[in-house]
Amino acid sequence: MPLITYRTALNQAFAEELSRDESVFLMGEEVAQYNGAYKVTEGLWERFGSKRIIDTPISEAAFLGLGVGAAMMGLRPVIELMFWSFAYVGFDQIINNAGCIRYMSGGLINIPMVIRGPANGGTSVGATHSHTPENLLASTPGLKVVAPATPYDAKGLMIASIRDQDTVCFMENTLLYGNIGEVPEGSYSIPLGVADIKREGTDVSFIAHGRAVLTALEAAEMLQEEYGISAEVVDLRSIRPLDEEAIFTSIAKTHRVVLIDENKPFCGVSAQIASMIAEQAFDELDAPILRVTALDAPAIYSMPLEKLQLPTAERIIQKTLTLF
Amino acid sequence: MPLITYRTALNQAFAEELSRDESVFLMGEEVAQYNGAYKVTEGLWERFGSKRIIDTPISEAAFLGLGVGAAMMGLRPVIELMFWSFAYVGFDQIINNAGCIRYMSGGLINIPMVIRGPANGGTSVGATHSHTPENLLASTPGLKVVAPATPYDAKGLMIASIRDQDTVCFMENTLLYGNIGEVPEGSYSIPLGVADIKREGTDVSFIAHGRAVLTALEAAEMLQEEYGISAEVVDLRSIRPLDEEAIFTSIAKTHRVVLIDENKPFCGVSAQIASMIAEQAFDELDAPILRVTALDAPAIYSMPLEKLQLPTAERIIQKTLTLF
Amino acid sequence: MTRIMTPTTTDLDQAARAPINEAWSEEAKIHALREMLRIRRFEQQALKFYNQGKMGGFLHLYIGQESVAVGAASLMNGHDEIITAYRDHGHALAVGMSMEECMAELFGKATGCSKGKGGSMHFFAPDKHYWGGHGIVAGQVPLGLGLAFALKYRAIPGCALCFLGDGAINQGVFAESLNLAALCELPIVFLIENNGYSMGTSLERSSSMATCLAERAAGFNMDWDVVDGSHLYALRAKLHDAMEKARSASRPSLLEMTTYRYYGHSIADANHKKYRTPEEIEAYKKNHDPISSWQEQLMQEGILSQALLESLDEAAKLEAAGSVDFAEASPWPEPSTLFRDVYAEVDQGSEAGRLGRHFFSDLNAA
Amino acid sequence: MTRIMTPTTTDLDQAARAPINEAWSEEAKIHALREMLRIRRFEQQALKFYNQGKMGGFLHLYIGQESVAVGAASLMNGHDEIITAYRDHGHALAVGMSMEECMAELFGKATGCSKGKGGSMHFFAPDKHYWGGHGIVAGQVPLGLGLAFALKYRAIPGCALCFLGDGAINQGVFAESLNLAALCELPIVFLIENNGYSMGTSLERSSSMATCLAERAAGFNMDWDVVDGSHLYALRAKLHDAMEKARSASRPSLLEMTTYRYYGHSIADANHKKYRTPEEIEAYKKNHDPISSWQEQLMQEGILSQALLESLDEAAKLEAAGSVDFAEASPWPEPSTLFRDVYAEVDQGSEAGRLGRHFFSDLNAA
Ligand SMILES: Cc1ncc(C[n+]2csc(CCOP(=O)(O)OP(=O)(O)O)c2C)c(N)n1
Ligand SMILES: Cc1ncc(C[n+]2csc(CCOP(=O)(O)OP(=O)(O)O)c2C)c(N)n1
Ligand SMILES: [Mg+2]
Ligand SMILES: [Mg+2]
Repeated sequence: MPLITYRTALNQAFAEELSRDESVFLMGEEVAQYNGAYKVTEGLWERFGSKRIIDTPISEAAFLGLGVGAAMMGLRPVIELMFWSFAYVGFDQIINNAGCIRYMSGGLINIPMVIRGPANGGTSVGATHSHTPENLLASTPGLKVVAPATPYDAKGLMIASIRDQDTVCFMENTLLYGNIGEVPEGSYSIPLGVADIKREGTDVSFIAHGRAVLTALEAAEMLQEEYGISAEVVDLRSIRPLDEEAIFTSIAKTHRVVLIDENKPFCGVSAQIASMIAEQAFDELDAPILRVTALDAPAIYSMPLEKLQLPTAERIIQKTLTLF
Repeated sequence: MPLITYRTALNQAFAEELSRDESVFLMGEEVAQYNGAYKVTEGLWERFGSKRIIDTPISEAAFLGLGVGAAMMGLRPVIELMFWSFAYVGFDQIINNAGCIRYMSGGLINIPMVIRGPANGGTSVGATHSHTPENLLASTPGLKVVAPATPYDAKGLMIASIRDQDTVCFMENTLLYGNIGEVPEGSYSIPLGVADIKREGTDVSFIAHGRAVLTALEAAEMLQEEYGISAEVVDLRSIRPLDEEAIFTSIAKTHRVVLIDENKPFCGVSAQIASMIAEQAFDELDAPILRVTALDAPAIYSMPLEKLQLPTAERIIQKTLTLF
Repeated sequence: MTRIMTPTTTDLDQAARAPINEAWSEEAKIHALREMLRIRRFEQQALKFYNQGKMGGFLHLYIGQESVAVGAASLMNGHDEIITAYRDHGHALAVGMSMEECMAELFGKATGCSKGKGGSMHFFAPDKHYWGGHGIVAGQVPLGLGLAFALKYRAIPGCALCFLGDGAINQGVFAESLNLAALCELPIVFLIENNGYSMGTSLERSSSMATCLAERAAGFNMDWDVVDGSHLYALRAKLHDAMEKARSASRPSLLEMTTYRYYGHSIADANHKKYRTPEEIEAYKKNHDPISSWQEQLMQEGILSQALLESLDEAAKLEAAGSVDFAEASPWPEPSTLFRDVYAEVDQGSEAGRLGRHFFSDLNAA
Repeated sequence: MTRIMTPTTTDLDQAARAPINEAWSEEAKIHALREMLRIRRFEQQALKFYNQGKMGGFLHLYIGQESVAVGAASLMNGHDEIITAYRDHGHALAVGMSMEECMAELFGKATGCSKGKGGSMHFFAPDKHYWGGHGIVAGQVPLGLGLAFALKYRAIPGCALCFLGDGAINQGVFAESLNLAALCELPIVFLIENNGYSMGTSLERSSSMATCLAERAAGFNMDWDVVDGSHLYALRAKLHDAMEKARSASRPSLLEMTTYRYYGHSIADANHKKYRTPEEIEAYKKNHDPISSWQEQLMQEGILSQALLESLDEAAKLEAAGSVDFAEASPWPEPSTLFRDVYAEVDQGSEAGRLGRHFFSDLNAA
């Protein structure tokens, strides 16, 4: 299988879907002529033209709303937020319009839209540019949320998201764009709501999404080597819908769990998963449910300190060891 | 002590603080000449005039931002959102400006602001008007979040919030505005971060905030009468800072817990609390940590169904009984 | 009342002679009267039963503004799309939604247009090109852009009509949308229904302006105009031109329609006699009531007789009363439907709808 | 390059004779030159060390636009307040922040103006009336309103200067802010630094307009003007008038300053030679470079000698190099400070800061 980057994997997904379905269009700041601030949409404007690949002014609320309106009419907008951090200037359009209109219309209207862009800390761009709002979005029934960790997953989940009848918030990561992995050339889709066991293990379950999956894998390797502890890494891939089966199955096997995500802790995604485990799998547990999240302060600029803010393999290991 | 409404209690808090401190001003849609959409600011414009009580156009982003700017300069804005549901059009100002500027300035700037208004479902105003964003706000380090359940708490917490050096998101409730309770006449403040045991009990702890406290109390009475189960009701009052001591102390006594809040379940406040209990008080627990939240769909308009969506005493009782 | 543009008789004569009005059939003119009467009678019934506690939430009455929705709908062809705010009953009826489904929605019944899920502020009828009914002030405005975008994308020769209130223009997304519409040359007409108030705040207290609200479009190089929204000929003449420019040249415009609401902001608005004088209300009723001035017009034209008028009105009243009977007799939505209409994939039972957990609490918990 | 206003010599002569420029001392004029040189040399050093990987994130250079910040700062008195976007180094230095604290901030050091917590986009110096440094496009605009509001509230006879880019005007909150400023008569001047591009998007591709961006203010009944931002006399003349109107009559205005950036949007912008022609860049450098045209002006006026120029420039270079040394030698912030500066009450150790849990993960976990 070809080895390509996460960025190229996404780019292929767009190209596939743009070719397959005339109703798909891409819109956002600098997505067309500039090829995208992070080059994720490179070459698409040249290939598909100004009708399908559309640059916008810096008006997130308006172009997110435009996406909702166009989707109501049956088009399939793929709206880029240069950073998910900028979603807050258009948050009403996402929560109230993308999130609630189907319900309020009694199911008369579908909103098959993808809202996408990077949502991550770790690049020293400061607090305003380092938000990870997947928890806030998944809190809203009506929205779906996806966060791929690998190039393979990125392409397959993007194709599935574009084909989905509902609005999908697709969380990418600037730190992953350059990562390389095996990705099939043609079109394939990975269904939302299906987690992936990225590493089998028997002693403890690591549940993670997005880049935290890679950190979890790193920690798992070190735990194996240094302490002989076998960690299973469950990559959620999709936050909502959520593959709770996969979580419970893994816990039934390991009886210990560490939840890892890059959200701030308060009401982060791992808080929700902890609550589900504590309610539904309580008897399977031999130990407290631990969480490793971003440290609970706004994202700091300073490079060495920012490294401490996000979950590190060391932090995961340290927490995990308290379980044994 | 005089018996007054939750609405009047808030009104008294404003009047006290407006009289005491020249730097306090109130701003929002219809707060002045109209006396407030829910009459919470009744009489204040007449008493304090147009300099202190200010009507705005329907421009939440701009007047929330104005509040942040004025607070940076040392004023103490109390900004009303007619509904917290309208926060999303100004969300960037809350999250990025009120929430992050102090940190990004290395502590050079304080933002002593109160953002307030009702945040509740249950009044048949549909999904767009029934949001309860306390979880989203408390997820942001830098913001504080308060949700009083009674007139007494409303006044004392509001006074504390106005005097606080940080931005406090104050969650009121249109269903509580008319509730009556004993409230001292003068000025008093209830510190943020201190929960209140609204009912002592020995068999199970109910942890709740806002109107859910009243529902929890109702359930507790019925459990006592019908099943002889003694429930303790812990009213968080303040979500961030959070009185975790009070939670753990209660659980150490009862060894069983049901978390009740009116958030949607995914990443709701009770998810966070469940995760803290599961991590820090695991050994105290005799049973799974249960949650009773709003049903997980957008708020419905239809009156009888909406009643089912929010936590009811029946639902709490049913869940609680599974613990025994 | 200076803000109500009072066109001179000559202006109105001229508007009456605009080709779009000249070409308007007698039947269609009567139809417009019928529609205005239906809206008014519908809302009067709604008001009555709202006051009896049969409905929840808010009730924002359109009474006084009927000509705007009816005039606009009279210009729509099968390709045009329409969207508005929460004061949405008039537009809904004008585009052909039945009183029954609308009244049932107000009653929160399963037979409502939104199955009782949306309520007064959230009516929808995509089959009638009617896209709501939106509760967040100006939230619908960029959606209107999207409707226009889709029309242009698919080369459909229609336009989008996007309504908003005079208070809504101060939401930032409105300005963003003007720019985007002009920049992308979208086939859209923004219509400000300027009834002089946003809740208890008069126009002057909410908006800084040079001569009028519509002029804000000038800074975006967009065509704009102000028109007496209480008069069907006047508004049809200008709106038709704007719609044609949108349809044939993909040129957007902004029209400000002066109008007035008779009731408070919503029925919960106990203050509405405080921020407006009784004289102001009476003056509009007397000189600008869209229904009575249109009746007069049609009588002058010899199209309308007193007898016809009475029968139209009687029919509207009967229909409205019937819609209440329908709503009352209709069932509540089943609790089992609480989790329907959230995700299309779940409703369709597709693979995507079956995989993974979509809902994090369930009815069994209830 | 048509969008750069090229004032005629007469215009410039007239501007030079404006009282505020007539009254400008020789010393102050030289000071303005010094400040522009300092900004440029500072940023050139920053660029060098950014490229060496000493800094994180983005670096948005102000080079080419120096006259705007320096001209504005030259008009500020102790009562005025200033706020800008992420392209904020120029304003920071112009209001008197030291190169050392600024460079140390870029290096992420504890001695930085924001203790390494804000970075390039988030400089602050409240003691110098400088309120940031803001990363979200137009996010600072309503904060500027708040500064003006506080001045008026406290009857301080100053004004707020609120800077934004030509791309930022399409954020809705800007329009909301224009309305609110005009309606509440706030003492504020909005300054658009129109450098012709928002990232890779030219003015024409992002904004629909009649003749200029500033004209958008007309719809809000606000005064507006366009001015050559590369020329200190020109911009001081008009900006002074606007500031005076704000200070003395609480009348807001919007000024559009034409200017240009020499580098890409940020240093990460590899495309910047694709969306602009080399000719365009060269033409601005040749005809509008704020530093060289001011040098020429001062030489013509006989105030500036070549020797003085060289010594000023040398001093600026030395200072910039020194600031790098300072930054390099400075310590990183302590991990223990990660949770400081989040809540004022916690930092102050007040009762409110001690009660309840404020942070939901701790460093021990690290
Ligand atoms: C973002 C937002 N802010 C505030 C409200 C509350 N609100 C509902 S309608 C309204 C007044 C709107 O007035 P206008 O746009 O003139 O429309 P009209 O009611 O006159 O039809 C307000 C403030 C809201 N629904 N959404
Ligand atoms: C709300 C938001 N959207 C997008 C961005 C990304 N972004 C940063 S600067 C910029 C261009 C701004 O251009 P302009 O306002 O002209 O300022 P200039 O960079 O020219 O100084 C963009 C799109 C952002 N920071 N915030
Ligand atoms: Mg109005
Ligand atoms: Mg620019």
